Amino acid sequence: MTADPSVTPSTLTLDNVRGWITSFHTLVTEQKAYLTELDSAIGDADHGTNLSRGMDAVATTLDGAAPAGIGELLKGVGMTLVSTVGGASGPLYGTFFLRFAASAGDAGTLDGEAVGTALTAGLAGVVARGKASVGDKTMVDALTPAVTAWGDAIDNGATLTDAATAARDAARLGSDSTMPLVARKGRASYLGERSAGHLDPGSVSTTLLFTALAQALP
Amino acid sequence: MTADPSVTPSTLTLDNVRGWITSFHTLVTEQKAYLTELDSAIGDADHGTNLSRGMDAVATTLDGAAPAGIGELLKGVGMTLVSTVGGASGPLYGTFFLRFAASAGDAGTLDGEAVGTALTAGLAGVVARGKASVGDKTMVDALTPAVTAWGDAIDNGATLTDAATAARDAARLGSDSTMPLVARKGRASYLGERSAGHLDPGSVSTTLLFTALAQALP
Amino acid sequence: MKKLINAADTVVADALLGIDAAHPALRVDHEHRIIYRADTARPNKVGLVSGGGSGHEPLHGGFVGFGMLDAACAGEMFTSPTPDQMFEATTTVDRGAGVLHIIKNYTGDVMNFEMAAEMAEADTGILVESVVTHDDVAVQDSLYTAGRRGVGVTVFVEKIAGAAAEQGRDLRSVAALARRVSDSGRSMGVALTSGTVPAVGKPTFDLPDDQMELGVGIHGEPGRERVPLAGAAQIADRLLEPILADLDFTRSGTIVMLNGLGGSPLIELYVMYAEVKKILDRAGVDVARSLVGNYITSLDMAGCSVTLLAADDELITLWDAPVETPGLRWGR
Amino acid sequence: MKKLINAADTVVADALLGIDAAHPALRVDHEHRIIYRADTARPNKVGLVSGGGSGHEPLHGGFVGFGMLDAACAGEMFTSPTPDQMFEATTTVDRGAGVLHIIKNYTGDVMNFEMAAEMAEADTGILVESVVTHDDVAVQDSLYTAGRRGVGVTVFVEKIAGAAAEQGRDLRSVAALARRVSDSGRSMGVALTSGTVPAVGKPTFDLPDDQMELGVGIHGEPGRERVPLAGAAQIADRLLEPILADLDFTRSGTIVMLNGLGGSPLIELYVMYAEVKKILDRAGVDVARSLVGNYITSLDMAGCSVTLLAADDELITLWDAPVETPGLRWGR
Ligand SMILES: Nc1ncnc2c1ncn2[C@@H]1O[C@H](COP(=O)(O)OP(=O)(O)O)[C@@H](O)[C@H]1O
Ligand SMILES: Nc1ncnc2c1ncn2[C@@H]1O[C@H](COP(=O)(O)OP(=O)(O)O)[C@@H](O)[C@H]1O
Ligand SMILES: [Mg+2]
Ligand SMILES: [Mg+2]
Ligand SMILES: [Mg+2]
Ligand SMILES: [Mg+2]
Repeated sequence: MTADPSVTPSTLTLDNVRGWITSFHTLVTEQKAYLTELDSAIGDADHGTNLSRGMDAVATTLDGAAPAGIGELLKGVGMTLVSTVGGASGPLYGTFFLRFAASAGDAGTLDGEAVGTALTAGLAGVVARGKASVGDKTMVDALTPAVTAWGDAIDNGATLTDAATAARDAARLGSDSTMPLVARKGRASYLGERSAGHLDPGSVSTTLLFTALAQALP
Repeated sequence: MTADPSVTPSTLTLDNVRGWITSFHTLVTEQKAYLTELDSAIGDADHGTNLSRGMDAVATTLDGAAPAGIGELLKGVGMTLVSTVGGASGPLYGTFFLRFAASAGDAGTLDGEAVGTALTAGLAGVVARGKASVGDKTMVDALTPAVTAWGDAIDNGATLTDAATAARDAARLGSDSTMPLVARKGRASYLGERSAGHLDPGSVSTTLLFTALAQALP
Repeated sequence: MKKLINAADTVVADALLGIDAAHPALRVDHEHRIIYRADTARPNKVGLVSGGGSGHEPLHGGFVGFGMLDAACAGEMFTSPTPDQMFEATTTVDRGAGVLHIIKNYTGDVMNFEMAAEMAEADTGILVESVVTHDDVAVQDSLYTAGRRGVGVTVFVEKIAGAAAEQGRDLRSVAALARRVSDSGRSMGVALTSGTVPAVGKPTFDLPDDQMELGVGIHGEPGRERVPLAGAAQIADRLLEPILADLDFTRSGTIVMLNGLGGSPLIELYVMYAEVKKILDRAGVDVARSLVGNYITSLDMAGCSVTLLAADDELITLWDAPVETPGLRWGR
Repeated sequence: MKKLINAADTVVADALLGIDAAHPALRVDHEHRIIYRADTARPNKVGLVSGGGSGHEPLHGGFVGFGMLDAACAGEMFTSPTPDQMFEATTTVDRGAGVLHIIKNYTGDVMNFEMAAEMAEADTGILVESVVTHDDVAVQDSLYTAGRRGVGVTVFVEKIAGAAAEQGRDLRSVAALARRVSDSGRSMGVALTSGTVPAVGKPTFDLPDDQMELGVGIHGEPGRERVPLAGAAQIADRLLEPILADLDFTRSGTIVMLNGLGGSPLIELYVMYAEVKKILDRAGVDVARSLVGNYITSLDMAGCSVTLLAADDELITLWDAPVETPGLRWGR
């Protein structure tokens, strides 16, 4: 991370994006066992293993790569996730980054609005792929409010840092809201009523994604 | 059992033989778990199950049967054991009774010497079938001294009752002597040195056989 | 955890080495973790590609060969393979007649195969059709959920669609047939113990010594209910009751599979099959063909599942057609 | 104890019902507990009869059929069948050319088969020859002991002698061939856990979580030594070392069987086979044919065994000959 922490950024730079991915990798590594534990309650006990396998591969790919723009960088992230994670989260996180990348194009920096547009594109990709709505007890329950919170903050003139913090908090609230829900999508849905009373693992990893973004925009 | 206990018998009658088999059945049933436990230490944990399955079948067969002589009765016992026990002990106990029966022929009673001849024939059958010698840690280690003790007692003018007691005691001593031995025949031989320190299960059931004979000749 | 493995994270790669070494009729692409037929199918044969998480052997790799699959993609343990694997397999087996993807209904599998199909059609123009199996009656079916899990009927789909492809039918016809098979099968399983995923190192779920999990999934997903351990006859009853309630199996012949989940010995599977057969006889179900053994497993889970397929003469003829794979072989 | 059974004392009878129901090509005599081919072998074919304690499925009943056994006698769990069973089977399958008894070397099996042969020859004049397999290198061989246990090579003997009988060879020639196969095979097994005999209700032996039993027998007989649990590569090494030290396998082709003991899933058997193959390659052993799966099991014991057969062209040709049984099938 070469971003100068003393300056409040007004755009998301290539370095910020690299920092975002690096922080996400660190957080996923730290929380790997926890994510898997959550998945063992209502899934198949592999969400942490899956995502950390993918982010390890992303780190290896990024190491030494010199992408020209944000789009190129995040396309690499998305493709790596798609080809190494498997399971449900692979195509979903992969699609999120691929759509984000396509929206970012070859820009070297993105302003708050452009980031909002890219996040929205990522969310749309996840929904198109997984066909989940808010309330189905999936990562969409964290992703949707986070993307909305970012947009609202930017519309209200917030800094990128504040927008990221708001998105992170919204993701966490959204994730917490999955606790009482009965799952309607993904593996947890096989449990019916018995899926209630547990956090959705994918919504927790999505919170990590926005925690990482906030860390990269100090 | 219709033998009159107040009379010291000088011959083994058909009723005595029936009593012998009945007592053996009772003893095997009582000691079933113990025999299997002995077999689980150095065999495959089925000697009690095998023998009690066989003696149950013998009891069913004998029930209501009216064999004309000792030979006919014990031939039935031997054939039933052969066709219901399986494993090593089935052919061995089966052969023992079949040879005893052949020696007894259609006699209705046997004197001490004739019993000795029949026991010797039974032992010879076991040895011919299993090719074990004394010291190989098998039922032969109990059977051989028991048969010898019977013969010696009769030669010395003992009553059948005393001969049976002597045979029983000799069987028990022979069985005890298997404890330190390394098995050279049967399943226990696979253990090599590790078979030492355990009683041979078949020698213990053979002691029951002579205990039953002593009980039938009170 | 006691397993015949080198390390938790090399199990899939190591097993693929073993499959490669054991079966000269198969060819393994270790980089992409794809099991292929070693021979080349003839031009214009529709290609059949399946795949899924590992840990269900012989499914799917054991069903690659003449008369069944052309390729199977192996995912991580209990984790769907990735789209690049299915893309690679699809482009490799296409002989000009297009490729059928056979997918068990799990969100991950469906999405990964979907991306692969999009890639294949966009990048290469290869026609791809897919069939998603969804036969597990333990799961409530509804438009608002992920639907039923795909389990045992997948074996029937792979065999019967494989026979049709071998006969030279075109992609649409093979896909339609595969969907018909998929729709005509129902399954239900029971676990006596949980399997252990090597990377996790302990059983996926705890099951008391006196209980069993009725309606368990092949990844150890909890089932319909946890009930007291029962005898084979009662277990057979509780497996068949929801199957027979869900579909009428008295109107045609039925192909039955009594499948072991990996940790139960064959003698127990035969005991179970005897009970299943008694119930089917009483229910007027005519068993035309049967399979007893381990076909779609869940690592070392003790337990079994039953799959019934309502099979008309066409399906039975295709079932009887020659097949030569490690897992199913007859007629050659 | 968690098992798919009705009651401990009905397992064998119930499983025979299941085998009967599952395999129309077999016929089961439930009174004598004998599994026969449903079709009649042609006149003058030498009959092949085997049998042994139950709990080792698919051995022996799963190897009854064209090109292999004519009959298999099922004993109680882990207990030799009785002479009257073998007598019945022998008289039933004799087609005028005599009968070969295939016996695993256990005192009980040998004696029971011996009595059956005496009965058959005395009562009916049927010629009986026998082969006693004794391939388990875990056991020290000597004239003064019961000798080595018969294990995996029995599958090879049944297949190869079965093919020879199907070709019309006479009894002496089939028996000589069977003995040659038996003498050319070596096996060694390892247990990670003990199986549980239903009537006993608890595991036959206790094995700590960090140990394995090297050289275990298929009835749970203790092995050569109890050693710390190791990885697949080291296990393969410790199984093959005594086998390769006992017989030279570099002078002809070799048929290899990597056999599961009942409780280990197929994926682990493939992992083991990969390691076995590496060692054989290094040792200059040319693997002509291979089998990976559950062929001679020990109820639900986790673990595996390796069997190597030194096989010249004649044996390999007979191995490749058509066979149609529940456990092995090819060429038909
Ligand atoms: N249809 C879907 N739409 C959105 N997210 C989903 C969907 N299905 C599953 N997920 C997310 O994926 C997470 C599980 O991921 P993971 O455990 O890696 O995959 P799998 O379920 O294949 O094992 C769930 O917690 C949920 O958040
Ligand atoms: N060759 C033999 N000669 C005499 N007795 C033998 C021989 N082999 C085994 N036995 C006896 O048989 C007993 C075991 O019987 P059992 O457990 O019923 O049969 P199996 O060993 O087949 O399970 C041994 O304890 C031993 O006394
Ligand atoms: Mg998961
Ligand atoms: Mg025994
Ligand atoms: Mg998964
Ligand atoms: Mg025994």
